Amino acid sequence: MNATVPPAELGPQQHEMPFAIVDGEPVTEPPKDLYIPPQALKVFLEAFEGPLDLLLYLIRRQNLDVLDIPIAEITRQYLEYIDLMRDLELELAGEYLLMAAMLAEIKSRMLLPRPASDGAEEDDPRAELVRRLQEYERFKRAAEDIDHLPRLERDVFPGKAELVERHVAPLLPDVTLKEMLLAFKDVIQRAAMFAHHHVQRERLSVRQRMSEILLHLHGGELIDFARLFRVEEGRMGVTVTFVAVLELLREGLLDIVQADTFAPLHVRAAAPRPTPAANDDAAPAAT
Amino acid sequence: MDEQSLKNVIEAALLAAGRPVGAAELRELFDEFARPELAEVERALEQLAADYQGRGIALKEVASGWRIEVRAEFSQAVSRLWQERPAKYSRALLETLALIAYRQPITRGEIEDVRGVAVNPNIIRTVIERGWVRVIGHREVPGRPELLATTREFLDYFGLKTLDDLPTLAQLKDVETLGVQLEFEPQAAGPEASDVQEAPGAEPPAAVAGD
Amino acid sequence: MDEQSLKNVIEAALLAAGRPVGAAELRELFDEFARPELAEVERALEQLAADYQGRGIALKEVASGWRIEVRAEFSQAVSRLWQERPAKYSRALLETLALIAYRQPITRGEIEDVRGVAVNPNIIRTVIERGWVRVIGHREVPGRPELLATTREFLDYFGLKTLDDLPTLAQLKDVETLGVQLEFEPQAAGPEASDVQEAPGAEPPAAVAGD
Repeated sequence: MNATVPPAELGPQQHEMPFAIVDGEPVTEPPKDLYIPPQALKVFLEAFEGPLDLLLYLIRRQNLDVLDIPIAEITRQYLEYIDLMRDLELELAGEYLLMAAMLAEIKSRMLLPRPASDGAEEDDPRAELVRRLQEYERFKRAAEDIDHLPRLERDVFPGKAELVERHVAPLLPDVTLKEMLLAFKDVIQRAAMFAHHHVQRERLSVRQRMSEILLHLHGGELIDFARLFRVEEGRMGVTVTFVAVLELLREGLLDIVQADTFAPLHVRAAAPRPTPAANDDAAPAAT
Repeated sequence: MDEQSLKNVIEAALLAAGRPVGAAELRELFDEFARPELAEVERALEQLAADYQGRGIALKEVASGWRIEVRAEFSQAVSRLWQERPAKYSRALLETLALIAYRQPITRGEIEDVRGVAVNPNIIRTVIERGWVRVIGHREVPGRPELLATTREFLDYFGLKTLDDLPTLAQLKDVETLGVQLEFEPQAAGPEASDVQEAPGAEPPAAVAGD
Repeated sequence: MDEQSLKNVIEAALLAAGRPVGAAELRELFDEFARPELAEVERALEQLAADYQGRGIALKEVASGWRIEVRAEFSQAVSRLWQERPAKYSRALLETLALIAYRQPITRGEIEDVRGVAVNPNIIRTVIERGWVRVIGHREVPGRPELLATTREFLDYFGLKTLDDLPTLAQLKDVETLGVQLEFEPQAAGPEASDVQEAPGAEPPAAVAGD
């Protein structure tokens, strides 16, 4: 920084002006005639994070405690900085002016003589300001602390290894029984099948047994009819099997074979029926 | 610089880089006064590769330098980190599955008759691949359509002992309230849970059926 | 599964994941029949951490799980792999972040009350886009302002396991003692004390003016 003649408009405040680091060293004792380029001043003033930050700076600069602010002096200095910001045409947030008004109010209240009787109970007019300053300072410190934490990208580098081949076996969706039942209820309602009450009474174990018997006969061989029944299932099981066989017969899915009168009954899956030569006819006619 | 520190810096750099790094570039990471010779870097790389024997990772030289990779034998397990949450099954699939359960043995044409729309063959394939449905025969009509039925796995998945544990159509009318009651049921003890009878609409066990 | 294989899969997974992985998720990487107990996974992690002693990398637990990172002593050398300087965050952003971290859930208005200035909406947007902060609800007052809170990614980014690991917030001094003149800060005794003395709370530190 070059020492030159101070510009006239900055003259009166000049001894108050702080300024930036020179060659990494903070300059604490500015020569009286040192010229501060307005840009540097601007950078300095812009660095304040609002009126509380500026006030804290003014207090700390004089090694004063937040708990005992010489309010008249601090108010004077604060207003000087506000004027400086205006002169430099910095965007001055409304909060700065609000704070100026608050300081002026505190100052005037402190000048008033306190009534002797209830003076002990009366709050110090600075109390609210002190509370806010302390509160702000805590978080200003906390922000610095967070900034000092070792963090990713700047201080901490996580290790990564290349996964050359990724085999992602997709997980299969889960289904709840309730979901399926709701879907079934809808489809049945659409098909108006609730009207058929014989369907309501149908035992699903018959259907299950039908599937089991058909699976059993899938190979195409003849099976002894009696072997379809299991005594250990009791009368109910036998009945279910019998109804299932009848139902399979009715649906044409099963043939019962008897070689001779009184010969054992055999069952087998229904044999393919002669189909028309033109298989195309077998396709369901689309309409 | 001793060998261990050299290896340490190289290991740290290769793991942090997220890309292959050449020996010359690795050398540049060291302060000038402590910069190793290229041959030393290469020797350290060889030692690192040897250290990784029998470990989950390996050091490999590719075109643009050295990189640390997951060993192929572990890629299967590691890949599970990216397993996506599955999409839900479609309404059409659930309806088809329910119809097979309630009306088995049933053909695709019969399902279509009830649903009033064509059944996408992918749906049938999906439920068969899932192990819930299988072809148990053919209906002896023109075209010999496949007869579909549910499997033992289907019952297991939904925590049912038999198809009779499914609610009747009459009970189904109240399936919403049925479901509300079920949510307060204590979790069934296991796949063979014997209390399924009391809870015909019991939620299936959380576990995905083995695949 | 033997201990070495367990360690190998865990090491491979942590290095492949590109994010911290929790012990429970690591356990899920194993086939059901070979799945270790959670305690075994935790023991393997401990052993892995011990294996890394004297090496270029370290195992660290953060909020969303475990990650392998370059040991602090090597980060300077490793940082030479990248040309660009890492992003710096403004004081306004850090103060806003500090308020959200220590005072969550908090509204923008409450942040403004403490800081004494309006919060630039870009700052909120930035911390949300970085995944450090999210809206977790609304305060039921006129205008229903958004309630902001930090995420696990915030903790991960700053190497913390829980919010309790944040540096302790300075104590408020008793306003009752108002009027008692104190010469110096009592907390100026710590290791950071020297900076504080030179520029007692004065930011920017560059600017210390004499009267």
